[in-house]
Amino acid sequence: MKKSVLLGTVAAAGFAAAGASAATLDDVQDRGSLNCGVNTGVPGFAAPDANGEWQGFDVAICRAVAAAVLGDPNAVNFISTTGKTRFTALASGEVDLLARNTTWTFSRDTDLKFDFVAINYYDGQGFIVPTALGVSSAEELDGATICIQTGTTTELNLADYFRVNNMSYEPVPIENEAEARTQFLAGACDVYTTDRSALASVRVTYPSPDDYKLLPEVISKEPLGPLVRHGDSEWGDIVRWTYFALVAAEQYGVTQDNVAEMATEAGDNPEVNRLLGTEGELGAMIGLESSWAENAIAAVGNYGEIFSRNIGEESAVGLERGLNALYTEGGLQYAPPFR
Amino acid sequence: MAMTDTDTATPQMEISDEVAIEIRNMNKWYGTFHVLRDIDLTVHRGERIVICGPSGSGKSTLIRCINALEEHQRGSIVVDGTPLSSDLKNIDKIRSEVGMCFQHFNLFPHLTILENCTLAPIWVRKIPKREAEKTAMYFLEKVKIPDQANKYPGQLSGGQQQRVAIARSLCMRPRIMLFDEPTSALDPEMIKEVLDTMIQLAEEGMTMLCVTHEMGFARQVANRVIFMDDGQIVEQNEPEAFFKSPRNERTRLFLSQILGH
Amino acid sequence: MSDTHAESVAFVRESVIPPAPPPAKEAGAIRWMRENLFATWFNAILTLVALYLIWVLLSGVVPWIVNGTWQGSSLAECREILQGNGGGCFAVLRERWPQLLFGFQYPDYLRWRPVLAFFLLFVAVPPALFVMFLPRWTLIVTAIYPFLAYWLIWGGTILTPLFAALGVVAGYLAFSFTERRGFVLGLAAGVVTALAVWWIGGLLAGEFSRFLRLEAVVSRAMGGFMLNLVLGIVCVSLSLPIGILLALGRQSSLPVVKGFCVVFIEFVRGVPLITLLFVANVVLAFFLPPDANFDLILRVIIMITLFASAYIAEVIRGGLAALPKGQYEAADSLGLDYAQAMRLIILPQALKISIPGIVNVAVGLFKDTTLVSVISMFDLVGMIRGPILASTAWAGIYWELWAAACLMFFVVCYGISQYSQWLERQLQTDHR
Amino acid sequence: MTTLSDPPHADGFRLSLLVRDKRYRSYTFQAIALIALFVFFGWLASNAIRNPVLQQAGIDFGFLADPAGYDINQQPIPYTSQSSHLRASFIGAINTLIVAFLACVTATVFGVFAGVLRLSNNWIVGKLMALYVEMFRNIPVLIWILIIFTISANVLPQPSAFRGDDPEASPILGVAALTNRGFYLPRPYFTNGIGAVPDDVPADGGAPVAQEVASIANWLIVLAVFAASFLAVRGVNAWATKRQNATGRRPSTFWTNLGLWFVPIILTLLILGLRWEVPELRGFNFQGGILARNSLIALWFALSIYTGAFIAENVRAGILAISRGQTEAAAALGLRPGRVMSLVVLPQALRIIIPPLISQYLNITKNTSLAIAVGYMDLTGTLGGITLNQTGRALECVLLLMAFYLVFSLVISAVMNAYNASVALKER
Repeated sequence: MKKSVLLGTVAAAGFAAAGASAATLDDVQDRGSLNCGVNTGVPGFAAPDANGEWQGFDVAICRAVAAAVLGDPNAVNFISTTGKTRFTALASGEVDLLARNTTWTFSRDTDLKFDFVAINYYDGQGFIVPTALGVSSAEELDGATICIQTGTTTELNLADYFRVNNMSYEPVPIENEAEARTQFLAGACDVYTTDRSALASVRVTYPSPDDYKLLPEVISKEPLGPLVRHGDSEWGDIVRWTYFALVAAEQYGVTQDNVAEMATEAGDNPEVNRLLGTEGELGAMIGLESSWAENAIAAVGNYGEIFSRNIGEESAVGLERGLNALYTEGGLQYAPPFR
Repeated sequence: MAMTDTDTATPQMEISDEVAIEIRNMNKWYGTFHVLRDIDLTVHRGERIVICGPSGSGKSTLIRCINALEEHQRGSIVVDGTPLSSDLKNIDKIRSEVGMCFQHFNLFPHLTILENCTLAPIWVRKIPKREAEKTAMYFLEKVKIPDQANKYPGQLSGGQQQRVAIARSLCMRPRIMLFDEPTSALDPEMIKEVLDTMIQLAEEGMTMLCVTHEMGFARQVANRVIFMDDGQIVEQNEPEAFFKSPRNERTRLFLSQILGH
Repeated sequence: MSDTHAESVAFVRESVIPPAPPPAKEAGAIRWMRENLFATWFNAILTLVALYLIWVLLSGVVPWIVNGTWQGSSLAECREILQGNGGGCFAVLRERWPQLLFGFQYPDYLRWRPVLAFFLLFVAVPPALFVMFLPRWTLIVTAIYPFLAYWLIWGGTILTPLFAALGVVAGYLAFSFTERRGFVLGLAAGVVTALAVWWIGGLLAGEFSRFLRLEAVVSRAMGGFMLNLVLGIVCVSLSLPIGILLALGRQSSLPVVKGFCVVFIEFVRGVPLITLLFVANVVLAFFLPPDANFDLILRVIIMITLFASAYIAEVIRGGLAALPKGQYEAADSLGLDYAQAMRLIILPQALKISIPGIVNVAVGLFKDTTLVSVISMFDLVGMIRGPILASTAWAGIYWELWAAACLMFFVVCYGISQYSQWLERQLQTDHR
Repeated sequence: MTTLSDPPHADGFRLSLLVRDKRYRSYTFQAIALIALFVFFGWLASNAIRNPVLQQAGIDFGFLADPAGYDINQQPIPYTSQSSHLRASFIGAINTLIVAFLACVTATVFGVFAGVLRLSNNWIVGKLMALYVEMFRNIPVLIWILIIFTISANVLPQPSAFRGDDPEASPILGVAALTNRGFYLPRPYFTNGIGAVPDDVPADGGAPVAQEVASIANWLIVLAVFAASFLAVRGVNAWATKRQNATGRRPSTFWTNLGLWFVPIILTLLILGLRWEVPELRGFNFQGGILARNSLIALWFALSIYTGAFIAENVRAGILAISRGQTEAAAALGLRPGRVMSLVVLPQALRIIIPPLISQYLNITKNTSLAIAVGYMDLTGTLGGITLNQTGRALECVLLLMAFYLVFSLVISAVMNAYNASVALKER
């Protein structure tokens, strides 16, 4: 009848429009800016400073990608996401890239249809307790009240850890860092657990950091990294290799200061030459200018510089390189060859 | 209850042969309840008909059907040559020919008297506002309340409100007027002023269909009285004959009750 | 009683007895207290309990306010100044006041714009509410306001709001010119004209984006009490027309229209607002075109508007139901068509009856805008819960902040409800 | 002039009739409305279909059967982190109903109390209640929840404050500890009942499942005794009314009723061997007893006082609506004020009060979803919170969440409509 014909027309119109979904790279270039999903505020990783400028370890990845793709590290819209909104924000196209210390897990990669492009920080879950509690190991926490952010892998790890060790605990679910702080400092929970990097970064902001200590146990693997939508491999490649460029730059001694100079003419190291575009056409292979890696490094520095500026031992957060050192120095950070 | 006789002589009955309303074999049901049964009625132009009958006899429904406020289910109604069908154009045409006054006046309380009177001419007849106001004032003067034009209905007495309602209908220049128990919601001392207005209207030759229990009014102006009971027209006659020698038993009973005290 | 012989049995009073003062026991403070405070022994006990309660409250609150300090830049400094005298540390309000009002992202040198928009609100709203007292032309101010406020708060070229307004005006003109030939036709003409103007305007505004340009502020940057106000005002004003349509739809005799309206209204009223905010937050984005930029605020506005319109529809339905059937019949018998009858007769009266209900919904909705803090937007509550309580300087301070939040909401909500009651009395007395 | 207006087909069907004729017009408009709806929803659906991630992940409720993996701190039914997401949702739903029920009860108490007191002729009490109503009605409930939550976390002592020889805080009457984690209250249990719980409860406080069930049976016995008492009291009152009707004098039933209410229940409790498990400080926390977490307390109390303010207004309006004339008429008949209230005013006022009261209960139930702000594990916290976050199945979770509230609301509305209908019938 009349109705079914109409319905068909409508559906057809919808599908016709659906036909060509533009690639993320084109979207970003058309828009002239990168939409980057970050945390709501974890000092050292992603937080707006006093001037409202976003700063941090994750933020640097966003800026590097913006510099590589658009040539401008400031062409980024930072969109703060919570544990709840981050995946929808990425899936719905609200953000092009999610750089929000998100743990790479099997189901997130496969079931939720995202691509983790790299691991920019190898982390593990830890505990922080008031020194006055007199606890020196996580194994003494039987019966404790534990503050935990909901919707993260830490919640699952905690449940597993206590179940395996046959201990009981009392979870106090909280929404965000601010609430964790209020609850934990007020003593409404004995222990606060999350990634050790985050624990270290929040501890320094406590009124008297020395009254709190991190327990030695690391109860999980938390490989954190940026992720993109499944199915747009070109865009995934761009983010992945921008990140590897930063790691490779550290390995070959390319820094924010000397990158411009090294990029002017080909040097001795052929890999550096290919990286900086003085030799070969790597940029064109991923649809970017040949100076893409140079732009990225010039914008934020190499991996080591980013680390030490934001979360390293010289910074307020004061984390060791540990697993995040280059493989040449006993760590796990390793960039595949640029060729 | 009957109205006191006025000095005015019975107006001339100039009834033309032209048919104003033609109802044939009209039937209406509310659900399964048969409200109007086989109504046949022809109203000539200039005729003044009073419809009476016990409550629930269907007299209000009958005149509301003429104005398409209610839908009839079977039979035909032709008003001024326009058949009343489900065609909105015809309905609009009929409604603009037919004015109606309600028991509870139904003035629009948020508009002034003048606005009440000019609203429909402006929006339905598309008459310029200035002209509509002039017409409105003319009719308000006719119903003798021009000085209340800028008041709101709530500030007027019941009798005044009903007169405004009549004026409001007249502003649409109808050729037929329907009255649905125009005086039954009024205090006794206000009934007269409304009836006077209606008599005046009748004297000017307006075709009128009036559901009322004012038998004095019926005697004075009507040239036909219709008695309805149980959804049927039981008896119709000229007023003199109707009141003096009702032929039907039910009519007699009704008249004895309404006039007998 | 016209007989006035003094000696007759009938009595006629010819002089007035002057009023005398009441017995001492029946007047003044003592009588008042006996009647109002100590009428029975039970009442006396109640009075004493109430007095004790008031004493407890005051003895806590008064020193807190009186001894409070507005000095210091952190809780520690503040405590030092107070030296444990039980006073409040209001310095946090002084220091964080701009954040409480505007959030932490709205550029500080642009704050005058939302402030100006806020005060203009007091110029723009009265004409709409006092249609009967003020000359009609003042309504123009009300009509201009939304576009001006948009320009002030969001910035950008003036062409955007200008063309938005032009579209509305052009649409209205087209509507009123073609309306004589039928309401539906007029409506269609109006919509088409408006869309055309908006399309052209969009192109022009894109082309001349620097024309009379205020610095643009993204809606992500909105925060604090301003966000509550913006959400409240925008959503209530948008939901009014939608609510009217829904209410009319629910009264309609067309089963399809009626069915849709009933399902929509009952659905929205059956679920908590927070689930709708979840939809805005995590689901809605799937159903909107990915290339169009529907940011979180816009999605939240959509959902809150839908939420409010269902409630407003029910209020207006009550108003429609309260109108006597005679009004519809009178309109019909005068030959007005459906659109005219609604616009000229039914809605003006139904809306007037519904004003108290609408105000209730508006106040409730305004309070509910705090729920956006749950989906990590930084409204007033979100600012307090997040950035301020988490900051190193002010962690551990709560009485002062929450008291301030309570006060701000109380002033606005109580003000609105008192005002609406006053308005209601005004509306009742006129015309009758 | 005898044209039959009946058949419009007589002069053929014209397209303009679609709009002009009343009979076709409604179909035309409905068709347009349908098309508009189809276009709109088609547009939404096509956007969703176009979404690459949704396209690949699809809509799949299978995740509900997977292990949830997270722990919940308030478990009315047994649950471990290995239970399914579905079970976690059930727990959430039950927790929603628990707090909604508690809040409805206390809100009614507050509301009736404040509403009646506001009408009292005591000036100061009236003003105080007006202050209460206006203050709580005009401030968002979320703020009240957060205030109570923050204050209970910051002002009340930590469990460790109860420790040591000279503790800073001590339990009330030695049995109930108010801490910043929640209120630890004594828990009643039975020593002689079916499936008795031994005197020394296991240290972790978790009794085996079989005994939990058995103790529920004991509580059912107690409930049954209560019900019997209730029926007995009603019986006595009916008898008294009968006597009154027959003899004109109402026999005094006060003491009989008092006895009927209390003697059986006290006997039952004694026979079942009622004991109280008092919370004790062991390890990090108090152990044993009932723990009402401060998230529950905050939610419960805030919803009660907030909604209580609205109910107070409903109660006041209901009583005021029973016109003075009714009271005066009753008084003129010589009824005492107490009887006027119970026989004339209340039965009428209740009829006015109950419908808005039920919609306030609905509001409470919907507002319990604010639990997510304080981490109370209701349905919004489990299904709409952690499950959604962990599985990333936003669409499915939000749909289920809405469905729960919707079904609940519709059921309550249906009950309310039935009630209204029955009241309306009685009024005839």
